[in-house]
Amino acid sequence: MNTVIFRTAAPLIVATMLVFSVYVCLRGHNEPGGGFIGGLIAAASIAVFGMASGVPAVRRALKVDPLAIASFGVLLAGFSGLLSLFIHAPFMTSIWLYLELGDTTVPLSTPMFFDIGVYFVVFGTLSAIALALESDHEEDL
Amino acid sequence: MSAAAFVDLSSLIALILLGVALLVSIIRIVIGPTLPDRVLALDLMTVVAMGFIGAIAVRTGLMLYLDIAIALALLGFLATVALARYILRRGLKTDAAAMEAQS
Amino acid sequence: MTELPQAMIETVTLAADWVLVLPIVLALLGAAALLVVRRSNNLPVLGAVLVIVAIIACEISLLLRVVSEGPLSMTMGKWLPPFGISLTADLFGAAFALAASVVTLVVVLYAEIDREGNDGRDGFHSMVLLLLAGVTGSFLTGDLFNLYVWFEVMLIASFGLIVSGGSPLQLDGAVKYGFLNFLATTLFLLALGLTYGLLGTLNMADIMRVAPEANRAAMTGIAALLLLAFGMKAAAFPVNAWLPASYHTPTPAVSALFAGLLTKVGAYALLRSLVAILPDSRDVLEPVLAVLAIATLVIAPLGAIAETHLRRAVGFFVIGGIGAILAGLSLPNVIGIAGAGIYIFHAILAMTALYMVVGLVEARTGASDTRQMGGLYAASAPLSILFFVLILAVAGVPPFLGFWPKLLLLEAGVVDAELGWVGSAMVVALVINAVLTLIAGTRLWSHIFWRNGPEGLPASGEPMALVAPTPRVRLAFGAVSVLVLGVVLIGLWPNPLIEVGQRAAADIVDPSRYVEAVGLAGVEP
Amino acid sequence: MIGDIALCLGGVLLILGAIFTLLAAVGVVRLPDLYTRMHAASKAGAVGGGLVLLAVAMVSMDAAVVLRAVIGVIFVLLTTPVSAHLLARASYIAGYHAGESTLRDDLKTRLEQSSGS
Amino acid sequence: MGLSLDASIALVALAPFLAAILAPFIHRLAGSYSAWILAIVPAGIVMLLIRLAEPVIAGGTIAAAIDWVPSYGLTLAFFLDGLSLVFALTIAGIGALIVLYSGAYLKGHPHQGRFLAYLLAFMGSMLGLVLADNMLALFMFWEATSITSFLLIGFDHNRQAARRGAIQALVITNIGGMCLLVGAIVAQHLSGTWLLSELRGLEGVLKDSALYGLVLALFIGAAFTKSAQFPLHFWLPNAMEAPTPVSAFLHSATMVQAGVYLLGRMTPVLGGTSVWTGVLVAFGGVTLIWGALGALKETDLKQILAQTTIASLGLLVLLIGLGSEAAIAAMLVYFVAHACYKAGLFMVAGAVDHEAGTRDITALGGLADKMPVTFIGAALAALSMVGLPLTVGYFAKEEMYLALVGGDWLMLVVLALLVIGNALLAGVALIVMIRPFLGDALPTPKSAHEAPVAMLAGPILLGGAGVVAGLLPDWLGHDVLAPGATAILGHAVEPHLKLALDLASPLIWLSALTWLLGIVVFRQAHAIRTVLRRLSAGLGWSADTVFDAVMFGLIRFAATVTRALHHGKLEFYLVVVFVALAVALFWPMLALGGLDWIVPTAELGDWSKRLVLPELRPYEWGVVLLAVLGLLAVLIAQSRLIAILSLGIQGTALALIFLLFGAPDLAFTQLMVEVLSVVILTIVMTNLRLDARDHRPFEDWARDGTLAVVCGAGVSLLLMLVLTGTLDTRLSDFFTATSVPIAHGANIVNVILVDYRGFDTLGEISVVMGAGIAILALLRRRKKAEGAGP
Amino acid sequence: MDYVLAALVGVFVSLGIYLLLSRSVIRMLIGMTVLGNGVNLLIFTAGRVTREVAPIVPAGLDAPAGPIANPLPQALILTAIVIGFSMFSFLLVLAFRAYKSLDADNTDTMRLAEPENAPQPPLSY
Amino acid sequence: MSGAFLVVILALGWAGITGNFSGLNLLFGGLIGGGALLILRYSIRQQGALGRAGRVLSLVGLFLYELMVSAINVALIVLHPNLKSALKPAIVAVPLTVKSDAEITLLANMITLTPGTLTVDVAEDRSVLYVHVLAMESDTALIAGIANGFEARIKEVFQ
Ligand code: NA
Ligand code: NA
Repeated sequence: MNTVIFRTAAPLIVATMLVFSVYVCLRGHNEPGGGFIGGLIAAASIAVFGMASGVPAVRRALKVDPLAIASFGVLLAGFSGLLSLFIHAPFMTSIWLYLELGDTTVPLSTPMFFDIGVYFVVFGTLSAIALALESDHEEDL
Repeated sequence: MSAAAFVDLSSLIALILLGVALLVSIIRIVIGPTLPDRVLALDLMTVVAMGFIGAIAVRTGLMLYLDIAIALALLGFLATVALARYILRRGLKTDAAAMEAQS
Repeated sequence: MTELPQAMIETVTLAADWVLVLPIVLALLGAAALLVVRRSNNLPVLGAVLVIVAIIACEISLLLRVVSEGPLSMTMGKWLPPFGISLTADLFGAAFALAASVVTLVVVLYAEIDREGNDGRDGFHSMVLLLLAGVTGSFLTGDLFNLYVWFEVMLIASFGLIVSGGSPLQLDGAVKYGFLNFLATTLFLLALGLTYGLLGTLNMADIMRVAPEANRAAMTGIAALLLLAFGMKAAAFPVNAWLPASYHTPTPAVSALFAGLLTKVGAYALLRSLVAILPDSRDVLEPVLAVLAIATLVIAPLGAIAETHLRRAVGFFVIGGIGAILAGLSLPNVIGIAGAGIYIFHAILAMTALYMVVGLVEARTGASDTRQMGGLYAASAPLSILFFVLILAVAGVPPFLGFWPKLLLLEAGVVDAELGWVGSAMVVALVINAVLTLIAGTRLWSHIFWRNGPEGLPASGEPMALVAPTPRVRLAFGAVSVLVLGVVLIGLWPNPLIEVGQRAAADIVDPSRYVEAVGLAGVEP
Repeated sequence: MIGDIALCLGGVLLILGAIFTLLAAVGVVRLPDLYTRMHAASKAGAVGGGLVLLAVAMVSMDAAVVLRAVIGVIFVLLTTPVSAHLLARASYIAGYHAGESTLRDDLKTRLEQSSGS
Repeated sequence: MGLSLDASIALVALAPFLAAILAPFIHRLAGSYSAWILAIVPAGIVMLLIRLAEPVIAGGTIAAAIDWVPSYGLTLAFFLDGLSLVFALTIAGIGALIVLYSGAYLKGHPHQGRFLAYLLAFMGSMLGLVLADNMLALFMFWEATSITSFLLIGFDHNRQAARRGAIQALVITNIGGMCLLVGAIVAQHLSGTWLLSELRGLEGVLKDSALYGLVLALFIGAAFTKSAQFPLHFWLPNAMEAPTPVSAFLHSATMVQAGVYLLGRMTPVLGGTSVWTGVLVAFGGVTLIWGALGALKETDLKQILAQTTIASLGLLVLLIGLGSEAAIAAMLVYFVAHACYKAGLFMVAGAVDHEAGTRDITALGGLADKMPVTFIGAALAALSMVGLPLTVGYFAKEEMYLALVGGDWLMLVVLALLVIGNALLAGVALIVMIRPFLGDALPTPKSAHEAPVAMLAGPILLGGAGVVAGLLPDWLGHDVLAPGATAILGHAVEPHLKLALDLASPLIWLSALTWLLGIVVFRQAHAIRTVLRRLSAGLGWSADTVFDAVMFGLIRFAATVTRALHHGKLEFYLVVVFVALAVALFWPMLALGGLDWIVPTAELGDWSKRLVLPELRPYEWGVVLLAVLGLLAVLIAQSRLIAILSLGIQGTALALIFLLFGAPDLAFTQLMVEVLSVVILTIVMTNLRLDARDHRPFEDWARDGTLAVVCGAGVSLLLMLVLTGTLDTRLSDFFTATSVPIAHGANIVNVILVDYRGFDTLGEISVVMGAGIAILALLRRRKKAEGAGP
Repeated sequence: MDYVLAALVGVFVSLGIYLLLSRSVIRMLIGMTVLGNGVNLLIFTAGRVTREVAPIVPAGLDAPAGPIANPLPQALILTAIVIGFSMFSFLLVLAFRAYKSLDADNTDTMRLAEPENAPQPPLSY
Repeated sequence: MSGAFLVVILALGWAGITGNFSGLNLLFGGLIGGGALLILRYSIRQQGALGRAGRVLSLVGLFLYELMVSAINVALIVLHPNLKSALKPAIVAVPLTVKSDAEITLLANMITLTPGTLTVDVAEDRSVLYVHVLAMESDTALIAGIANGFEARIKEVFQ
């Protein structure tokens, strides 16, 4: 798959997919999408990247162990549920916080962090799998 | 006929056309004869499905379906690349018989 | 603005109630955290032990709560039932969860035996905690779909554990294990979809309320599907093939963990779904359950007699135990349910311990086939004692733990015998099972321990050479000894267990306290 | 009024897109060999898919949707030729040669030369 | 001692277990002297029992109960009455001697400590058994005797014969144990009590019940297996593989007598019926003759004694079956006599074996010179066995004849049987006494000399006891017989033993006849042996060979069944699952009228109306058609990769269905997942070198297809059945109403995922993470495993 | 239309089962996917089907104006899809590794854990 | 420089697709774009400035026109009753004068999307583009058409 055309076009494609994935994740609470689909698209972009540039290049680019990203996702999701311990409510009771930043109000909520956790889990895991399947020689998995 | 009604009608027509296109494109997936033919047809089918989703978006007025179509294009690309890689490495071996029949 | 039910606003959750959810969450978070440090030498095992100890602490306090106050429930996100997901612990659930954690702790220590060949980087401890999370979730959840999720958590963790090591043998076992178990959960999902379509709810307590009014044929069909799905998970005859095909392939530590936890969750799900939630359907399915129980009871020990691969043979003991549990389920009285529940508890401890002892036997003899074994009786009295005690416990010989559930089951059979053929048939099957199990067990004992060495080694000659125990093996030995001691001591003083078992069974048969704890008591159906 | 025009335009674009897509499908079935079929799939497909996306943009009359649709079109136009190229190249190198009716094949000559030398 | 009575009685049952636990450690410290130390325990128990005996002899019962499992109504209740006292004293007394004997017999054996532990544990089990008031406790001690005897019989574990003997004994007695357990449960179910002492007062509760036959069968089954009644007797001779002290202990007064004890114990509640008498007398009689003849067939001292034990057990059972006062009295006296002489003779046999190196009576002779003390012990015991006056054996014989004399013709037949049996046993006794010790000295493997004191104490003391008891008939009658018989029969029994050689009484003539026949048997022993051996060879099989045939048959059968069910073909396992699925789907529907909705009825209307082509629009039909075509494409795909490609069709179609029916999130996810599935399938296939084509054998497709279609149809029908009802939409209504105002999300599906049912999602992402770990575990090992391989 | 979908569920399930019985691990995986899809469609159908109205509350409203598609089954299916996909991925890689190690795609020849000619158990004690 | 430029483009794109051009959202879009580019930092080489809007637009215009023509062309061929006579397929080597990756890629893609041509491969030395032609009349005309059309415009844009 090592052709000039693919190699050159790939970064553009991958960047588009990544941005799109974040978008899909964040607006999931109000429209179709969400963490899972977002993470899936992000992982797909990693797969495209890997096919175009090879696995070592992707690993170098990611820096972090993909499974650690997944682990971070679970921790994020779990802790966002644990927060409700402090409001004397059951596990995973949502907490909403509205940040006033200048003219815009940014809603922060535990479900949002939860969904972001989902995003990271899916992204990390599927990237790990894709890269592991792609890699042709022993890698530090 | 109002514009809305026209859009409604045109989306119905489009859906039917696209439905036919879906069915037509699977002919090639089924009959092949070679693997690249099938891959090509599958790639086409994702495009058709994308159009189908777009048409539903128009029909229902839910523009958010657009994103599904775009995402399909994104992943369809990945699928085609993966299949092309398969063809590059394994292709002809799985198709020797089909090729003989063709030539 | 839509008004929330007043209860949802006013309910204040005590921090103490969190002992219900913390075991699951701690296990999950622990699994995630250990994944990051999986390359470290000692952090994973230390972390795992710490997390499990914390979980055990929570579960002890949970069990005490349930014993003193009755079933405890917490609904996630404050969306009171039936809208949110309820975790509900009754006595069985709490006791099983505790037993599962204890067993897991022991296995984690025992697994250090394999550390030489396993640098931990494949995330063993993460998967163990994930498995524990799945098992605990299954024991504590009060929502049928949530049960499916925990089943899958358990399943994926077991996938990881069964292949870790990656020998061809394991892969072969894993293919069968994987397909059949995934199929089982898929069938469960199918039943779930139909349940929702029929009843419009997923909360177990809610299902109890509405199920009696549903279409009887459909409800029974769904119950039959659940029976099939959970029966597969529990390894009931005839859908048990995955167990002997795979349990002997991973490392002994993993085998032990599986033997103690996996099938028991299936059995528990049967108990919960067929007896507590859908008692009407259970009545219709009773003959089927009875036939399955009898077949499992009679056929499983035959496998243990026939097998020469030690861990495969032991796998059939596990299946035989499932037969006993099914027997309890098919006897519609409190004693039978209590027997089944106590048997689950017994099996969690005893089957795990048995596999661990078998692992030590393999480590000492360097063989996995009984035909290549021998000489252990003379070489190691402690190992002999552990094995002998466990064989007796599994065969239900007093005064070890395994006797008490058998006693209850026999009594339940005798009590039920007046009502139909099921009771008497069950008594006969239980007796046959006991005798066959003892035959299989003594044959193993005779071949592995008493005999000098492999078949053909002259009786007068030197016993076969054994592998000297390493310090890690000694640690493992200590770990399993604790478990066996439990089997002995609880067997000698079973009163608390039987009391809990009887009360728990009463709550299963008459789930009004359970429903009340969930908070659905006043809701109109 | 402008809204109606946009709506009608959208409807037309939608039907056009559908027709092109259908034609692409027909082409893939009718054309004689792999490489000729690729023409149909890539061009008509890209145009058909793109037109439908534009139709959505027209009907929505929402800047955000229009922008997304345009990005989608650009993405389609970006990926379709790349995937066509990858598929064609892979097929060719794997040994799926063009049909008998092909008049001339410079790539074949080239590959034969490089393998011969 | 300041122990209370009930504490003492518990101590009697539990002290041996403590001693057993300590035995290996004591042995480590004290070597073979440990036997002297450990023998203190049974000796102390004897003292304790004697102290307790007084009130019991006076007709009282000492009871003690420890609350054990109150939630199950289970107390560890012990009681000491005349019957238990006789048994307990015998057990502890002989036990003390045996422990002592073992110290010498196994001197220097590396596992002597283990042996002593087993022996003491066995003794504790026996004592517990005879003292237990609670039927469950009785059962537990009963099983404990089986287990400990298993370990004892298999003590010489290197030899297959010992292992076989142990397994055989355990299997047979365990079957009996299960009978006892079920019998006890049924008895409790009928009577409402676990306590034998209470049950005894409820005489009719079992006998008048419809389940009497069952209960009787269960208890008799338990007793017969334990007490080696024909045809379940064969395990006993094989148990002779055990070291001699074990044989001496187990087969004189203990393990095998447990069955006799049980029958005695159950006499008040089960006995006295014609079935009881008939079964016990018939089986006891056959066992008596069979065992006695068996003894004559053997030349090995231990085997001879084992066979006589079988005979004696038959005799005891027969006497219990008769059930009259005299018969019970005879049974008790015979029990004591047998315990003394048989234990003594076994110890003698062990001493001979130990010193001379063989136990074959044809290879032994004239040992009396070299082992005079042993000979005295043997002679005392054998004379008691013959039943000479002045020995306790005499009274045993007298009493049993007394019980039958003057009865109807059936009783006379039994009497004849007894005379023959006793005569045969007398002959055997003479053989055992005379053959090894008198006559010409024969060369033996070891040069024989007198056995050590510890090994002599047993025979001499027991033989002596037999004579002493024989000299004190009043004491025997008053202190042993009366309380024992009272306990069995439930009413006071007068002691009436006295040595009255009255020539007018038929008893003396019967005794004389017995002795005479005994002498004939002794003289013709060789001829009888030859005939018996020829007969048994002619028979070609015995219960013992049948056992092997059954065991091996069971193993083969087990292997056949297991191989048939678990032969490793995943496809077969799946077929089983799907057959079960088909049954699960159709059986309830057919049984409960789940398909009635198909049949047209007045109120539901014609089903063609209900299933009239639903108002699907053309493009919707197109998508449904697409799904079906996609599935067909997968079905007919010639290669795996084509199947994978076709998989994309049905996935896309499914996504479009979701989209058409208002599920954009689902469609979105389904599409993404479907495409990604195709992608990773392709990536994996890229790295595999698979044959292009694959097809199942032709003969399977019809079976598989039928099964698949049946299951599919079942799922569809069940789903349609569910759809005939209306859905309760409480949950969704709630979600819809609160999603925006309270959960602050417009996409209700997403809100369910991250809030209402976020807990599911937490589990779900754990599954995803778990898949990542599991897959890496799979892939990471690949290189290592392949690198390590050749 | 429920009944058409219910029938379609049967087709999915049938094909899934047929493929699961095919002995080729890759085909079995495809069968598992198809079966899973059938089950998902079943849950969807069991939640009753409405046409085209997504369960999304239009901007500015507190609740949807009219009837909407049942959101709960959709959420359940989403969870099931994700889980099913995870399982599928694992089984696929397992099949891959099994093929590499055992040199077989045919389950009939995968007999390492349960060998075909396992010796008879010894007839001894 | 081009990195910063791309971040701005991506931020604007973000604002566009989310439909919210507030400063905060733009900042957020920039962050996401930056993150994406961080991942791709090794792959993005110096690319020629894309600033010459006019030339770009002219190129885009040409391309869109050709695309429409191409699509209609293919449609006509597909519907042609006698396919055999309408088709004259060939694979032609087209010599390249553009050299950079970006130029070659752009050219190849445009060729694929325009009438009757489809890029199959690029020679390893980047001197030749192998183009599949649907209905070849004359190879010189084809090569000249490409050289004077897209290739020339692309060169202008990338100068
Ligand atoms: Na969503
Ligand atoms: Na979501």
